[in-house]
Amino acid sequence: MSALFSTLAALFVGDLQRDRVVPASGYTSTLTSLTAAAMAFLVVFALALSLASYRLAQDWSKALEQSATLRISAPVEQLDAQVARAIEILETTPGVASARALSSEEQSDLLTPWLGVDVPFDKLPLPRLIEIVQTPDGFDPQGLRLRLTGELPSAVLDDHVRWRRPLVQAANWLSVLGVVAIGLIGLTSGAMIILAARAALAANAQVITVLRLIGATDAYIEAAFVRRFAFRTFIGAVVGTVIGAGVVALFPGEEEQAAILTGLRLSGVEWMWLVLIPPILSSIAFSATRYAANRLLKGLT
Amino acid sequence: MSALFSTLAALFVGDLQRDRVVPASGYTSTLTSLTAAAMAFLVVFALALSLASYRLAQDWSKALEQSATLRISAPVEQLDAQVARAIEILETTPGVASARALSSEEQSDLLTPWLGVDVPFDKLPLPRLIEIVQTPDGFDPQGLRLRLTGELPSAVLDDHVRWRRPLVQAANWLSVLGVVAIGLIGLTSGAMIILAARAALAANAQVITVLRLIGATDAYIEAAFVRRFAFRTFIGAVVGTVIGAGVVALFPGEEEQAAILTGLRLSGVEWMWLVLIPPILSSIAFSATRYAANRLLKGLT
Amino acid sequence: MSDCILCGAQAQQGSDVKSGADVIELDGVAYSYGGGELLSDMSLAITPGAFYFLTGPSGAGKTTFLKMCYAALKPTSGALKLFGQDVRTMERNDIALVRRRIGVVHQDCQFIDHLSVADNIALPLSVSGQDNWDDTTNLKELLAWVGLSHRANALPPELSGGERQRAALARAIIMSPDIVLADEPTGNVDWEMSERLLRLLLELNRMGKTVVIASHDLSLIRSAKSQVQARVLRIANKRLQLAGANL
Amino acid sequence: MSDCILCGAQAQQGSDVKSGADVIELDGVAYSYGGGELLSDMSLAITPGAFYFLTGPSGAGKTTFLKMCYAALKPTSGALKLFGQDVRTMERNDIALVRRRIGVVHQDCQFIDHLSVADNIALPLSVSGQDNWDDTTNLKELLAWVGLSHRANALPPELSGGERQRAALARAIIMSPDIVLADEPTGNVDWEMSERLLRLLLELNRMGKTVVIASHDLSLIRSAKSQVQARVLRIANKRLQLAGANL
Ligand SMILES: Nc1ncnc2c1ncn2[C@@H]1O[C@H](COP(=O)(O)OP(=O)(O)OP(=O)(O)O)[C@@H](O)[C@H]1O
Ligand SMILES: Nc1ncnc2c1ncn2[C@@H]1O[C@H](COP(=O)(O)OP(=O)(O)OP(=O)(O)O)[C@@H](O)[C@H]1O
Ligand SMILES: [Mg+2]
Ligand SMILES: [Mg+2]
Repeated sequence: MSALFSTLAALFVGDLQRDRVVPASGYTSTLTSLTAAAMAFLVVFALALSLASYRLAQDWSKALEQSATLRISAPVEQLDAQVARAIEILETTPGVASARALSSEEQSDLLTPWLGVDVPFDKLPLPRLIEIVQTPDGFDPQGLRLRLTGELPSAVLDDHVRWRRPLVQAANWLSVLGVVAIGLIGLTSGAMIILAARAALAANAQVITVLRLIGATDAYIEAAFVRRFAFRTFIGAVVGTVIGAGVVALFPGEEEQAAILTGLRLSGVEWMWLVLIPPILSSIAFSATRYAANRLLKGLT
Repeated sequence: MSALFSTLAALFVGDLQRDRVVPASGYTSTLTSLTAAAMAFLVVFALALSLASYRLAQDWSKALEQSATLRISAPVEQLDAQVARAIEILETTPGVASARALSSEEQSDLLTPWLGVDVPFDKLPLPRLIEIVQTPDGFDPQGLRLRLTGELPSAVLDDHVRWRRPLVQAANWLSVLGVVAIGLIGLTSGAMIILAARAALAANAQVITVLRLIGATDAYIEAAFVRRFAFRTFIGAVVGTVIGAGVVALFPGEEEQAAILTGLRLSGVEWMWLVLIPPILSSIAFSATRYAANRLLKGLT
Repeated sequence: MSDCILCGAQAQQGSDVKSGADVIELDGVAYSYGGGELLSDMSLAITPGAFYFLTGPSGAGKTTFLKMCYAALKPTSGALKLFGQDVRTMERNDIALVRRRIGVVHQDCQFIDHLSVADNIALPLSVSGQDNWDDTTNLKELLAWVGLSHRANALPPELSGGERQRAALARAIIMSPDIVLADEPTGNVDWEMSERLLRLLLELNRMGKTVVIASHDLSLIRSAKSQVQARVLRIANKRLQLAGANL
Repeated sequence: MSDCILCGAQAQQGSDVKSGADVIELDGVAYSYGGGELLSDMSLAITPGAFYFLTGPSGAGKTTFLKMCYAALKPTSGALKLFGQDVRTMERNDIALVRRRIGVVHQDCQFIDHLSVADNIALPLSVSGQDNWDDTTNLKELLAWVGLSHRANALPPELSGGERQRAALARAIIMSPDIVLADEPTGNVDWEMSERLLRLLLELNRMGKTVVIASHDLSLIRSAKSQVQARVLRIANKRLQLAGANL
């Protein structure tokens, strides 16, 4: 942290006398800023995507937990016993977190959309529904069915939201992909900044030769370039991050959208992540330029 | 098309004698290739995202089209008449594409998950359901309810999948966002390639001065640089596209996934889009370098 | 100030130069880099086959003058004609084509650093589309003449100061140009070598080529004057003066 | 080959040079750029306050020799000591520090092209941390001496060839270094200016500084010899020879 702080401090000491030896502008330094800005912008997007799909995966997982029902049809006098037995079986099934019989009101509510309120539910020989709350991994429906057929032949396992499970995996996967993308962008920025730094150093080969000739130490030369580049990158990254954040803020947030997408917009503390982008990118630039300058200087006398 | 062809032809005539005047390698040309590769890679992703969310929006729209039902409860003898009247009203409602009464078998199928097959549906005083197919814009549920209450007080309009509509908008929006991202990436690549080209031209200022001194025409100098750069970009873009396509091919496709995500993987003819990326990026490089070279040369004598 | 009609070399002048027409013609030419005038009111007509020296103190404008003569700078006022063409009306392409007829030795000799010395010297041929030129004989001869045979495959940054100047001279004359403009071609070479380079330029002049050399090397000028009808121009007080017999 | 004990300037030698110790000492030094040996078996001891000329044909190795003297090249064999330090054992940082005591005029004078001439000349002070140095007087005087007062705010690419050389000399001596190494410092200037630059170097020598000048300008050498006890070294056949009274 103190290293980061001193880096930042070094960045902001302004245009020291010695820094004038490095040309203030030039295509490669503009290119460095632009690269940093583009990369920061993309990181913001990837971060938003990653976080949103993570949230999505969480939400869907929750939905999955209550996605299975067991339907028991039996003569009225046996119904309660069969329901109790079914719950016993379920509670010993791996992958089932809990099981609970629905009350008749809850069952009526489920049917109302289809039958209206006029149908006399209480007078019908309705089956009883048991809601199964699953663990994140879920249970094995085939195995459960086999166990149930022996004791409760009338039980029908309805796993109708099970098809959502791969979607959760997909969302999780998308979230990981976002993180991988951030990593890739980081690597690419690193490579691009190294190359830009080398291009700039190569373009300033004469400056370096002259400085060596008149007795400048490696540290002096390195510092001038490294500061210039880390600063350029920092500025670029700040601009890119701010623009990226602005665009992400325009995204639909959770309020306006229904549960499934839960909004690409970042929420609350997630915004804090963005603050890290510029210092991280300029640290990359710092090391990249230092490395490039070091290599170049070693080749000179 | 013939312009594109001649550009490509010019790219592949190999290292002509005259092209040797531009240094074959160098940080800025590596940077150009890398920029092109990174940009192509990102374009592939953005394209996949855009197409997938477009497909998603299409699928959801389809689902929305059949998302509303009208439930009519009435004494058995009036039921048919009321259903016919309801259909008449619906067919004159703006936003309704068609309306159709469900058969009793269809209704039973809807209820089976909740009631099992044991319930004697045909003996129950079940309401009748009318399936409403909507136009993409949908109808105004409040207005329709008002119209219905007058003539058919028992009719209940159930618009229960209506909440999905904003999701469709979100998906559409995501798809547009993908296209915007592609545009942005294109612009950024353009800017980066212009800058890289200028940096390279600046780095080769001496080559250009020497060439002008010994009587090289602008066309000669331009061609040498432009070819080198367009070629570099082309190679970079091909590599980036191939890697991007490889990663996208690893994505879950439609087969493995359920309907909602419909897979980020590209399908069939969509892959053809990728073939366009390298020529487009190298055309950008072509024009960018030409422009940069032109500007630089105008400044020299 | 017009050129001497007695000039010995005129009889053998290059065949592609219009007979009798001046190759470089200045009429009231002035030049300024933005501040005051550096050169003013210069008039001169250089006939084909003439041999000129250009002297004057450091910073007087010798390089500036030569730069105008190959259209790298355009006069801020007055008219300058190269091979009868007014530089004011020349397009960039025309300038490129005119330069193929002018061999230039720049004061700070510039090369393409990633091409070998031999390739650099042969470059004007490649640029003007004479790639099929028989470089195995002529180029080798030229390299031997300037004493660079053993450095033909070196890269320019690996040359010594004098070697660079000789390579620049070789590049300037490989196309057998109608005019050779040399800016301090012997600034970094010893006396023997500068005599040798002078002989090369004299031979070109005998072939009818026009030669203009900016130099402050008085012994070189004296030596040349003993061998050819050479004229000495002096830039002083912004004007061009013809120096007398006594330098 | 040891330095002449009669050298007149030794009495006033620089205070920070160990009295009597040699500033540059070569012992069996050889150099090769990769091919055959360019310089071989050179032994020489340069005492503080000496004034040397270095001559030899173009490509003999004068620049190479000077580059070894400021540790830009390390001998491929033999020992070279600068201020008593062996360059073979010097770290990059030591080299940087030693160079602050050596003023170098490079053959192709190199500057930082985006800094003004005055800033370029003052750069060694900034690099060695003497930023607070009173540049309004000393720098102005120096600029006047090399005749560049009117070009102080120009950028180096806007200088003429001779102006660049003078600026390079000014930069080399602004730190009042113990040794001045100049590679063809008068290659592009006219006779009067080279006399003036020589006077500057002679004055430095009188202050006890060691001066080594590579040059092929015989009249400059003759002029110097008439004013100071100057020695003339000649590189010929890869060896260092002390030229006699007759050059
Ligand atoms: N690009 C430029 N911008 C401004 N001033 C310039 C430029 N080029 C040259 N000058 C100035 O114009 C003057 C003449 O320069 P020029 O190079 O023609 O001199 P020169 O006679 O060739 O001198 P030398 O013998 O030293 O080479 C000099 O004072 C120089 O500083
Ligand atoms: N970096 C290098 N690599 C290979 N050869 C080199 C290199 N630098 C110089 N040489 C060769 O070494 C020889 C001596 O070069 P040097 O520059 O020392 O000569 P010089 O005596 O200074 O000549 P001049 O009077 O022409 O400046 C030359 O033939 C040159 O081509
Ligand atoms: Mg000049
Ligand atoms: Mg030399």
